[in-house]
Amino acid sequence: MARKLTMAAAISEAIAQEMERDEKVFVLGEDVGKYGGIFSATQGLLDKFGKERIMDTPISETAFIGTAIGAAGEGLRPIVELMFVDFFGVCMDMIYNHMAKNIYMSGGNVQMPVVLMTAIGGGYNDAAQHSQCLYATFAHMPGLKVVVPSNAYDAKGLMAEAIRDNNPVIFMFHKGIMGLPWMAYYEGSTNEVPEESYTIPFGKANIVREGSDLTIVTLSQMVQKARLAADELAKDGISAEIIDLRTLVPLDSQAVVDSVKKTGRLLIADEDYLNFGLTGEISAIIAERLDQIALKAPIARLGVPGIPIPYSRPLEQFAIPQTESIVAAARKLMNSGVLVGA
Amino acid sequence: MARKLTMAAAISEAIAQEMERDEKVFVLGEDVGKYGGIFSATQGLLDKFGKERIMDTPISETAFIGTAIGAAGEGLRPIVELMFVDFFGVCMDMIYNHMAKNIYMSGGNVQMPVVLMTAIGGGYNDAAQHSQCLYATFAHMPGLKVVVPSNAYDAKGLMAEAIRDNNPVIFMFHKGIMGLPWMAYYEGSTNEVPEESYTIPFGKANIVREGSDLTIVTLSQMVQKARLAADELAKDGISAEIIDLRTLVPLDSQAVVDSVKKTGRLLIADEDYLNFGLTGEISAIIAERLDQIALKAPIARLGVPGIPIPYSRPLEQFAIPQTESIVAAARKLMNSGVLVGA
Amino acid sequence: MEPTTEQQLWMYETMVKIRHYEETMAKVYLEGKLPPNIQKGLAFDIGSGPVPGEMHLAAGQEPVAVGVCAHLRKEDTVVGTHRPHHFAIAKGVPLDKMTAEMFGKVTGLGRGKGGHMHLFDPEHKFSCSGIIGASLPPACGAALAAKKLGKDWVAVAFFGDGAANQGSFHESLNLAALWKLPVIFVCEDNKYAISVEKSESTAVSWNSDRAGAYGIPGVLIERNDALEVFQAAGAAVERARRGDGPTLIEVKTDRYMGHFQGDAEVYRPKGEVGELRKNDPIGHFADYLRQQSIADEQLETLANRAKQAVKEAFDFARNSPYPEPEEALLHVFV
Amino acid sequence: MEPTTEQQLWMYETMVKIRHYEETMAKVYLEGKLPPNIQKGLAFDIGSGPVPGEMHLAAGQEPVAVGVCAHLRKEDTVVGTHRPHHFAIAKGVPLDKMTAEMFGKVTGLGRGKGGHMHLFDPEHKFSCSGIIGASLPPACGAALAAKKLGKDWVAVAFFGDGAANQGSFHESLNLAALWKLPVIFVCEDNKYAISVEKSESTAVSWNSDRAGAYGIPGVLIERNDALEVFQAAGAAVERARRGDGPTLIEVKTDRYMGHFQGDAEVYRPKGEVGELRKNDPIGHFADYLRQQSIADEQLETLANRAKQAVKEAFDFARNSPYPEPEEALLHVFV
Ligand SMILES: Cc1ncc(C[n+]2csc(CCOP(=O)(O)OP(=O)(O)O)c2C)c(N)n1
Ligand SMILES: Cc1ncc(C[n+]2csc(CCOP(=O)(O)OP(=O)(O)O)c2C)c(N)n1
Ligand SMILES: [Mg+2]
Ligand SMILES: [Mg+2]
Repeated sequence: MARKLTMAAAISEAIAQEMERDEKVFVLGEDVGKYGGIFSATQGLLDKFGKERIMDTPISETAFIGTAIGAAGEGLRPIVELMFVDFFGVCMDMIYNHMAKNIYMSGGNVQMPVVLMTAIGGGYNDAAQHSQCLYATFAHMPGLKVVVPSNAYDAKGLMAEAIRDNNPVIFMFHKGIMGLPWMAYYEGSTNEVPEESYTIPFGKANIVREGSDLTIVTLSQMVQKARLAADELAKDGISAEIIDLRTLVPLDSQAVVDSVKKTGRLLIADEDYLNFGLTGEISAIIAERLDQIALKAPIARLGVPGIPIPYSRPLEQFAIPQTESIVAAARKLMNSGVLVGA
Repeated sequence: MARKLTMAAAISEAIAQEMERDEKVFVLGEDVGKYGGIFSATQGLLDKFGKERIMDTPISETAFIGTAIGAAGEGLRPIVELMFVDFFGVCMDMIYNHMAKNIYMSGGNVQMPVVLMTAIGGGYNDAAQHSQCLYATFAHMPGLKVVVPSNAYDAKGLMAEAIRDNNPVIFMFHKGIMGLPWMAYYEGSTNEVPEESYTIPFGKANIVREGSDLTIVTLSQMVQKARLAADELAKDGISAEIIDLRTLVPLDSQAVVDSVKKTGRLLIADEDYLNFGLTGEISAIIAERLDQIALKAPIARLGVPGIPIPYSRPLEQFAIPQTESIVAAARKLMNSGVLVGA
Repeated sequence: MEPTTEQQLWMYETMVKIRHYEETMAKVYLEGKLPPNIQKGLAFDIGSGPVPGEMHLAAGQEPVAVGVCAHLRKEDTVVGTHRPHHFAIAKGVPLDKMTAEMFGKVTGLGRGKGGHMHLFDPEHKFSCSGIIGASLPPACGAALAAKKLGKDWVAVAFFGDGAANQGSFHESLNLAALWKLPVIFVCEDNKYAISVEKSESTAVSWNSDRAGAYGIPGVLIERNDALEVFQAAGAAVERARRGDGPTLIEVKTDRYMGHFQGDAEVYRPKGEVGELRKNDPIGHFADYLRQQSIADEQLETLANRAKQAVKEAFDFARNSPYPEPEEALLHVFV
Repeated sequence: MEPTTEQQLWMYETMVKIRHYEETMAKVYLEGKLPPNIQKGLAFDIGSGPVPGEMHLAAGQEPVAVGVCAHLRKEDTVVGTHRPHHFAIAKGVPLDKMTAEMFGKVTGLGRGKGGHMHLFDPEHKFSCSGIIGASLPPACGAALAAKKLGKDWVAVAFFGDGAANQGSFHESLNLAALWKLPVIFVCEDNKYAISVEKSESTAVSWNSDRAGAYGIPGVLIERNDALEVFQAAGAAVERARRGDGPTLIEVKTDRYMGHFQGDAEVYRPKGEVGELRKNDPIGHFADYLRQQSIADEQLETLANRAKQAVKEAFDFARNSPYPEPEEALLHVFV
């Protein structure tokens, strides 16, 4: 299997294959038709499936996401694109009080087979309203499965899984690893993708690289940065294990626990906001189990430090953790120890 | 100072005093006028200040919160009520992409003296769309100060501080401690409140009770539950220190660190969703400092466990941590130890 | 368009059922909520009694529900509001499971997880939400699905006069009109959004006039009358089934009770409700039926049957068990 | 209403300035973004060059900005969109600081923190946002403030044809009409919302007709003509200053460039832009000025001055320093 695909192409291929399998699947959103999706996630689909199944919408996120909810109630399987996750605020009520809660409030009597697909991430200077990750926000509030792939292979399998799920799934792709011809990206994200359809189960983290000295827990584009960092650390003889969470809900806590048991050191590398988010949750998963896990160093975490994403290049580079930040944090961890309790 | 006030009365008194001090302060929101606010936070204000300054709005949260933003830009100081925090999804864009970010995006060139006041919390069977806390969501995303009082005294001082702040503040009052004549509440929340105006600085946690065996970090109504739990624990000879965070942004990490250094044990008791939220953040603050803090037990945390708030009484009681849950978790902590690293 | 005799009788019985349901609920709701059986210092305890939480009742608003739902089939979708009972009953949601839900019982529509504002009955295609304005978008979705599935099903979104100022109103009407979706948007204008009068919230006198902003028909029903609603809704449903797209209907109706139970209604002129009750739409409809030579005895039989159904539903709910506490952890996902 | 000579000259010079600004930006924006100086495999790199990130230009849409802003004073508020330069320039935002902001320089309006979609100039009462539909609510707030402060200031919310389907449109127009706020809502109808044609997004032909849903005047300007905009806006601003409330104005205008720079415009009929450019509103306005006996030389002087200002602004921006990386941590709060 030598065929390489960009993550964008992998996603649209998964959608196309599911649309062929199941005529209840359709796509709606802004510029998903002729344009093929601003981030190419629906590239080529209009030609293949026509306007009835690839539907451009007005700029009315509340109405069209609510429409997806209502259509799902009738057994259809909508994939609805929210162009940038940053726009969630105009439609969060539909997402969060309805899409995410209707199953629970009905005692499991309704299904909600909706995939909410959205672009995340910064790094190309699109500033505070177009560069956020926000996956921790969706993972915090119950009722949505949260999928955040780091590469084309995973994206295809996770998207197929998402479309077949009878629960609402938010599928968050980082623009910087879509392999778009107009945005710098990380090589590891465009990779070998089988032509045939396959699924990847939710809740299984991927050990991207095995190591013995420290565990780097991460996801999305940051996985690719962590790989570069691990190469760098290897030069110093530091062996980093990289865990790509792939999905936040369900979360593969066991993979994190097992790895940290082995390495004794944990670094969480995140592009979302640092405070009250993913890095805290992963820290807590270990901190709750300190009766079973012997840490050799305090837990370290990287994320956007309590500031909106700034526009200017030097500021944005500073705000978002980079490969070098991971390297530096890992080195620091190797040089610290823990106090021993009574 | 023997006068006791409910938290609702303390809040409306703070607003009234600030409105008298500064004619730029005004209130807008749904049912804040004749009704006096569904949770009485604006009780009596219409009579005192008239329709020009206590403004009932249409059910158009985006428009009227955006109106507060625009008015603040002209130097006014709006207090805008979002009736239940659960409704944030219809207006989060105004709150989050504008109210919270405009200062930063302008490089500090604009001010945003808005207080967004909102009701939080469950316990009276109002189900999944009317019972959430969600403060961690607002604390996760930068740009808002997040104030969550646990009693009338604090509420008055924190509200005055909020109104005088030139930054946006979300002021979140728990319905169950407002002292409303129609909802069961916790005694400790109605307390002595001076008539004269005063402020309480943000970012200073309150040590509600000193103790030596374990630290309970909490806030809002849960503080009152923790006090009852601590009484219970004292009977077993367990001495619990209770920290009322009071504000999440800014967060008084130092108070948490100091206390856990002393007690060696940490229990975080929260009414917000457990995952990816407050309990994780507080855990991380300690886990990051394990080179300075010697834990005697793993960190323990309580919160709503990854489910929407259910309606039925036994279900809701189960979902939301109660006094007994705090007691049980604390006892368990006293009987556990930590593994020692290499 | 005149209702058939069958429809007439159904409308009458259903209105009586709704009224009796709401009045029964108003009483049951108070159980356990008043002194001396509650926390000291309280006048009322919203969290106590067999039916805790908020309670929004629709007594007086029956014509809207029955006038519209008389045209609906089981396959048609109805999305209601925070004040949902009349719509649910008119759509055929079983009273027993619905009531059990409000009692928080495991036999309820949502196994006690949803409660009064969150009634989901996929079999009868009914749902509702406690969020104002939230009924309209999902109704568009149900309508879109009908179109895609090649069915002549319609969807109805009910909402209040207060909701008509929410953004979702505009977005949904535009989308539905643009895509010619088979939806009927029905605005229940009961003059109030909690304490705020329509004139203090709405820049125009009639929401039905807003239909012009979407190029669709807008119909105003100025009387709280089941027959008039029936007629307007009939045309709208036909239009939708034909594939001609949505209609906006506004009905002036009357809220006889507080916004929610326990509302002191300080904002409401004294005597207003008394005046409104003089125009009771159920009495008017009975008069109309009598004019159609329906016998008083038949009306009484129907009314008794309706009341009996309500009684049985409350009995069922009372006698049902609560879910086990640990059930709270189930059903986040299917 | 006819513009005074001073206004006429200002409108002309400002349109030339805007056009030249956008054309200059289009070129500068491409610097550093094309092969071979970017990552291998890319056709274009949005994150490279002196002005990274998205770039939405308004060449062709000058009449909307100048026709409205000709009536405004410094104290009046303007809230723009993601495509903000023409509004900012017409409102008097200093070109140098605005350009420095887009270069990410510390001398920029927001010290480089905001960028092209987030220009804040409290002195000239200008702001904008990258969120569609987000201009309307804050404009209502500025207008409310004017009322409360007893001033005759007005606020203008500009927004696109695409934005007119957002919920915030409805909520804001209702609120402004209800409270008689001195706002002018100006819809720039350039036929597209990114790739989606207005006819595919909007259930009515003219958004100005939606004014009826709020009981306010709605005005349609069918030609991309600064003078016509000036006239309609003049009446609206007067009305607002008088205390008579808001007006909705829709202007048919033309987008000469892609939605953003780099847009391949696959959705746009070939030749469409060429046709549009034949009706260049700046040329038309020059003709009109000539009819008013303004000499060609004077027009040239104005145009040269405008171009010089643009050049100086870009020079200033280029020569300004970047903020220190650690500045990222500042200004979350004042
Ligand atoms: C988005 C949102 N805002 C506010 C509320 C609080 N609320 C509940 S009912 C209500 C009034 C609704 O008025 P209307 O739409 O006229 O319906 P009615 O109660 O009269 O049936 C309000 C403001 C809510 N539930 N959701
Ligand atoms: C809430 C929201 N949804 C979607 C977008 C993405 N977006 C940016 S510009 C645009 C089109 C806007 O069209 P219009 O309002 O007509 O303005 P124009 O670009 O034509 O000036 C869209 C959909 C956004 N920024 N915000
Ligand atoms: Mg109403
Ligand atoms: Mg446009």
